Amino acid sequence: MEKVLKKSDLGQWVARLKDFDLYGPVRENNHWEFNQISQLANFPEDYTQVNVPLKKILLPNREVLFQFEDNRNGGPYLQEVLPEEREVVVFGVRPCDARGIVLLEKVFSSEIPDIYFERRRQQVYVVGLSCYPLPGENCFCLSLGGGPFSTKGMDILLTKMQSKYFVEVLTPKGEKLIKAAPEYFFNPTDKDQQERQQLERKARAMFTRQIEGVEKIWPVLSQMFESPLWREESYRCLKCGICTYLCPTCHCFDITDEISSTAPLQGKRVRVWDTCQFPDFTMHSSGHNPRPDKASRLRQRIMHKFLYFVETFGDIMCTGCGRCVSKCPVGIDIIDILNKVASHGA
Amino acid sequence: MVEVEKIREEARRLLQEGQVRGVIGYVRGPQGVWAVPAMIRNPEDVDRLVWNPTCVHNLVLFVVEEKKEQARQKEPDKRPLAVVVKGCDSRAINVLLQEKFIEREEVILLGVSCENSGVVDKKKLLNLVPSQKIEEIVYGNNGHIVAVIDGERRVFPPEEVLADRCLECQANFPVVYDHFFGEKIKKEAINTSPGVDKIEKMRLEERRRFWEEELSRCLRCYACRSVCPMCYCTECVVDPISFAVEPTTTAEEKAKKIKWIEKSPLLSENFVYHLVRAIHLAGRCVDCGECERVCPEDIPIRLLNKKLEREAWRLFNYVAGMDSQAPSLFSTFKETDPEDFIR
Amino acid sequence: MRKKIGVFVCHCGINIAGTVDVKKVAQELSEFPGVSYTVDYVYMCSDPGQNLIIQKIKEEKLDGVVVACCSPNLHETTFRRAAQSAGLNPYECEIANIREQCSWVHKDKDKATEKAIKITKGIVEKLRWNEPLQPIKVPVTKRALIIGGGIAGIQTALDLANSDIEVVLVEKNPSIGGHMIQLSETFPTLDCSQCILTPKMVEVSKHPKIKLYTYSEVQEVTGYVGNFQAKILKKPRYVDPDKCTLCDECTQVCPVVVPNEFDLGLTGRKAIYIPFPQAIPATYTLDIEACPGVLPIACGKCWDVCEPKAIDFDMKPEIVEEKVGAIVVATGYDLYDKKNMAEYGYGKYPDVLDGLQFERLLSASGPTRGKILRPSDHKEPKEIVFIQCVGSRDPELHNKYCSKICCMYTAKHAKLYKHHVHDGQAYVFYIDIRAGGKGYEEFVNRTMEEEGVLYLRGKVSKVFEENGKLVVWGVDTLAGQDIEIRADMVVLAMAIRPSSGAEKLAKILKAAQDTDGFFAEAHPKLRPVESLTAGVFLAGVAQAPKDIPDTVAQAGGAAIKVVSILSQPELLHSPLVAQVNEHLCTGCSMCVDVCPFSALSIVEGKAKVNEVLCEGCGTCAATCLRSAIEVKNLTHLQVHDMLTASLGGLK
Amino acid sequence: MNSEHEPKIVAFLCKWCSSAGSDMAGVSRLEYPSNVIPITVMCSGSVSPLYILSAFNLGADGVLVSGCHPGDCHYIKGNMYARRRMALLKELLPYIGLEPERFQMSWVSAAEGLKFTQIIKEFVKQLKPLGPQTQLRRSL
Repeated sequence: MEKVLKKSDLGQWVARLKDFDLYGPVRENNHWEFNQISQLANFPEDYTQVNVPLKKILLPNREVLFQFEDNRNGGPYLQEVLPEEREVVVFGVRPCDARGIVLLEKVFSSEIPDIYFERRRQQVYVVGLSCYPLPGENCFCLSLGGGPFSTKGMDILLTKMQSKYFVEVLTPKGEKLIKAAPEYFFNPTDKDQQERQQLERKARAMFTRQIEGVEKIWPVLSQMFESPLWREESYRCLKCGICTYLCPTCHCFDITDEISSTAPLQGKRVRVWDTCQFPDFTMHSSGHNPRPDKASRLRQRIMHKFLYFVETFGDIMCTGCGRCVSKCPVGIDIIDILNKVASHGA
Repeated sequence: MVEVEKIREEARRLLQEGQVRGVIGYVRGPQGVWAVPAMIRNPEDVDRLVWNPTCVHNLVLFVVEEKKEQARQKEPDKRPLAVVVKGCDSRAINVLLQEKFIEREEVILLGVSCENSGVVDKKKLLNLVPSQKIEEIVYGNNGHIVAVIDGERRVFPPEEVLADRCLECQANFPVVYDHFFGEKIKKEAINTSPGVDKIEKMRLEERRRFWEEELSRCLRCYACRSVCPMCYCTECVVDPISFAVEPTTTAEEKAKKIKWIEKSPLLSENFVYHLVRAIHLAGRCVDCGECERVCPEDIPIRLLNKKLEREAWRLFNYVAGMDSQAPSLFSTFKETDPEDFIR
Repeated sequence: MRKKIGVFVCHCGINIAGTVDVKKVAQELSEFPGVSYTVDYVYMCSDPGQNLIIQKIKEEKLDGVVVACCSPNLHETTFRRAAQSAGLNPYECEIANIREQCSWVHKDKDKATEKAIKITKGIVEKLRWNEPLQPIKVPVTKRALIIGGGIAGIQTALDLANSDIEVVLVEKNPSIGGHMIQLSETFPTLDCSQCILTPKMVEVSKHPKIKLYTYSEVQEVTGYVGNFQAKILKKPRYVDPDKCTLCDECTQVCPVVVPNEFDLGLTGRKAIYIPFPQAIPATYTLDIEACPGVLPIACGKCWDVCEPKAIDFDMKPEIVEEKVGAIVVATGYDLYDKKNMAEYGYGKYPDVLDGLQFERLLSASGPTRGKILRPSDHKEPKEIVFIQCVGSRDPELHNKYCSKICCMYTAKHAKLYKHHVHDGQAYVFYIDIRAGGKGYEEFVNRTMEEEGVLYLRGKVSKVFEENGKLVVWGVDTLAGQDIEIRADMVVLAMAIRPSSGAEKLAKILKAAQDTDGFFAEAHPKLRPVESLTAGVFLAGVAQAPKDIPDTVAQAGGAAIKVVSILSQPELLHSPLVAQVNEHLCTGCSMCVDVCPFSALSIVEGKAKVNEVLCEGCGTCAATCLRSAIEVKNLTHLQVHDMLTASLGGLK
Repeated sequence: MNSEHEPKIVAFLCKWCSSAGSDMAGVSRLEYPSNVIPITVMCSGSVSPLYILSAFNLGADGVLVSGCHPGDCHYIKGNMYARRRMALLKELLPYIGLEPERFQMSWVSAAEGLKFTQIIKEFVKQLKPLGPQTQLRRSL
């Protein structure tokens, strides 16, 4: 279903979504974050991309899995803790981040679904915002089958036009949101359609960063385990977690017990973010570390995204959002690395 | 003015003569103008070396990494490392010398003066010239920064684009070096930390609210810790597992690892993490400002270190990194140390 | 494997049980993880109480014991012994102090009980990680170093040597004998000081087990209890004692006269001199400060007349090293500096003397051959004033402490004065008479009653000279009137101060001084002859003012303390010392810098603990940024877990 | 309501002076509030700032570090190092918004049982109106 919404009506519509918790881009210091909002009159002109992607809501940094208590009489006592029931609408999700959800679903909603992710996923309504102009100087979604107007993972995609939003309603969840205030939504005219198509064409032409021949990458990668490239490219790596923590698809976690009392023993088992870039991520109890250096950890990040994930799920675990490139304190550049990989195959 | 060709010449000579096993310097990065750290091992690569206002990184971190790497080698290359150091970086070298982490002979210091300027805060510059393509960033006159954008030179005064740490810096040339490039121009800092002033003027509840807002965003990506050349401990007190493990280490010994804080980025845990870090850096932090620069969440971490820097000076007349022979802040005392806070 | 811990809660009669619900403490602890047995009992430290612990350790196969009772200072040793006798390592027994720090200071029973539970849980957590430890064994050098050759040093040396222990005795002056050899007669029996001391001095010089270094100073001491190395500087005396025949020709020809220290400046001596006729070693010393020059060109008269050619101008300072297992500090005292007592004219008027000068006047070998004569005009003083507490007991202006010996020697001085000058009148100004000692009170009373010495309670404000008399202004606080005495001589009972070299020596030995500068004893009551540094003991006035009998007694005590160390095949040192985790240590040496005992060093890039020197204070542990050094059985982990337990969780 | 709050205080007492001083308070039967849990350490010099931060993290409302008076340290100078470390921590904690009353240091000799009780009384009195310490306290 396609609709248009007057720019001035955006706030009216959002005001009708009283039953939902609303999230939208909020400026914090020097960047944008998805924070809870009470209203949304418009998307600011300088809104680019949030710092921490949507996974902060779907796969929070700390997820309580269950509580435990060593009850002396009744033995150990466990109680499952599920995410609270609340429907959440997130506005301004960029196509790359929405595609991230689709990739996360492959991991957490496949054969053995993760109930915590599932519940949060079901409760999240994604209202996207297409990218014109491009939000970042390192956007490269186009090289990975995405695009500035991609609708994957979204319930609604908004496109900011001259005086209206072009509204693509993509799922029943999207329809439900429209129904909250149907009087503000009109059928698009041909002119609206053209304007939208034109914006998409212009946006697609704006990309400066791209991977040449992404299809070549995974067969080449499988031959590059021992390549000196990893050592060269990782030399300046800091071993921090920025690239993975800000990635819309990275989802590795650690599970830890948080003890609130030792007598009687009480606490919570929680799932917290972890990353393959931390030296202790693969540390064995014996002290042996199969990924002992920065080279093997960088290799893991690239291989996981462009080889292992492809082998397991048939898709590349990267949406081309460019965060890891822009936010890396030492300029490690996945686009540059992938182009080097691709040229190895040439 | 620092002539990059002179740095290259020296680097080339050191490499050709086999005096060093490598030169740690700045090269142009994959995203165009922004420099990145690199290790140059061959004389033919020295032309990649650059020196410009985007050379923000404290390369002493890589001296630390190299030291650890060599310690793991069966046959370590004992030749020294050449490293390009700015004023703040050289003070970091002094702290490492003071703490006997490195010996003076292990490094050949190619000192560069920041002269009347400093390094660029990328975020500040990109706020002024958001989406345009910057082709080059160079030093202009009187500490000004020149950005070439679409072939056009745009001149920015230092206060608009320099990193805060540089605006507040009082020692903008190396205090220890083997070769020196540029001029020793003593710069007058207007205020060593307006940020600390601001917090000190706040009421207690305001300070708490300020830090709660800032630290609640901490993701615990540990970029601040990873980038710091002073955080060279084998194992950090906040690490959940023990790195000091060998095949002979018993389960009981492993169980002795203390969980000082939770791994979760809870506000309380973030507070303790950053406070521990600040205390551990007291008298050691040279204000290279890298922790704050790398923070993906723009948390003003420097303000914690700056506060302790201020207090170390006020209470003990101590400045970090000025003297590699002096005892560390906490490994000495004076009879006259203040104690009016003690009952 | 988790330890099985037993918790024994003591009632201490009603001392604990009156305020703390001991049953509840035992009950709560029984549910605490790792605690497998709890019991409460009326008196844990009693024999049945200890037997209960022993029995339960065996029956319940306990790996550790927490006794919740009084302060560990009282019964930690008791309970550790009990645990040991049940086969447990003593370090697997810990005390939770629920009396001094809980039941005795709180009244609300519920709150006190709650606190007692937290304290005890904290100690259980600590004990959980305690390691069984064995005392550290240290080999012992069976020799002792005694610093100071006065009566304290002499007595210690003889007691030790007679116990078959080799002694190195170091005296900074040319002869041993100290202040005692300067005295005339000693209270309260009036035996002749020289008569009783000289035989001991001779014995020292002849004893095969005593190595005597006079005119020498200890320069450096390294090592630790059982194994000290001392560097001793032998100052050149420019006279070879072996060749010297004591003919005294040299002093006859020496043209230089300087004040004689032995007579406290009442007489002079030559630049080459023997301090006093009975000096040990019996030989001359050339005072290089006073001698116009060692070169014969400058003078050389003594060298010319010395027939045995005992004088050697080329003698050089020499440093000798001695290995010893224990050290006794017997450095004695100096009189309080006369410049501090200007209001009494001390140092200004020749007839204002201090007690030691008066001793010399009384001495048959003294400057007046035992006659009491005024230094100014050699007339017999007919009126003499003794002032006590000069510079002592005066916290505002001088020393706050009591110099202890003055009351007695003043009484002695007054008495002896009357024996010499039968028609003279002696006055004594005093604050209190402190005559606590065997026969002391009687001695003072006899002085007052039999000799007619007039004791005036009060202070003297001023002494000044007028018409050849010393006018003493004072006040008699008992009569409540001002007093003026026109005296011929005034004798000041000057305060005694730690010997001038004490501060330097304290640094060399790393032994603490008290606020007055005397060497600090390890415990004021229970360890009065031990310093705070293991293996360093104290004898005589070096520790605090005391008279000869006390000094001799303390010297004997110090000797037996030394024997108790040196008689062991090896020493046992507390194993609660720092340990280094080499994986984490980066060799920054901050711990080395802060260690108060120089117990740490960097060896091959890692910190290394000298376990014998380490006292386990843990300053290194708090300084280390990497948690790479910790004190055994009080590790960061233990403190963390104690915190967790005593804060009782985050609910 | 705040005045009802019973603050939890951890006191790190050096074994030789301050712990002995608190024993002295006991021997003298000097009463003081039971809010303080003593942890005896060998020397105030062994108290790492980490202990204090951890105490707050584990739920303490106040932390006291007490050692021997200058010059009286059983270990000669451990308390001097403690003084330096704690001086900085004392500045840092209020800087992030923690009430300065919550962290205190004192010199208490073995003879100063009375001083010890006065310090504790005063500490508890100061903390009561502040209510629970939540800033650094771990909230799970």
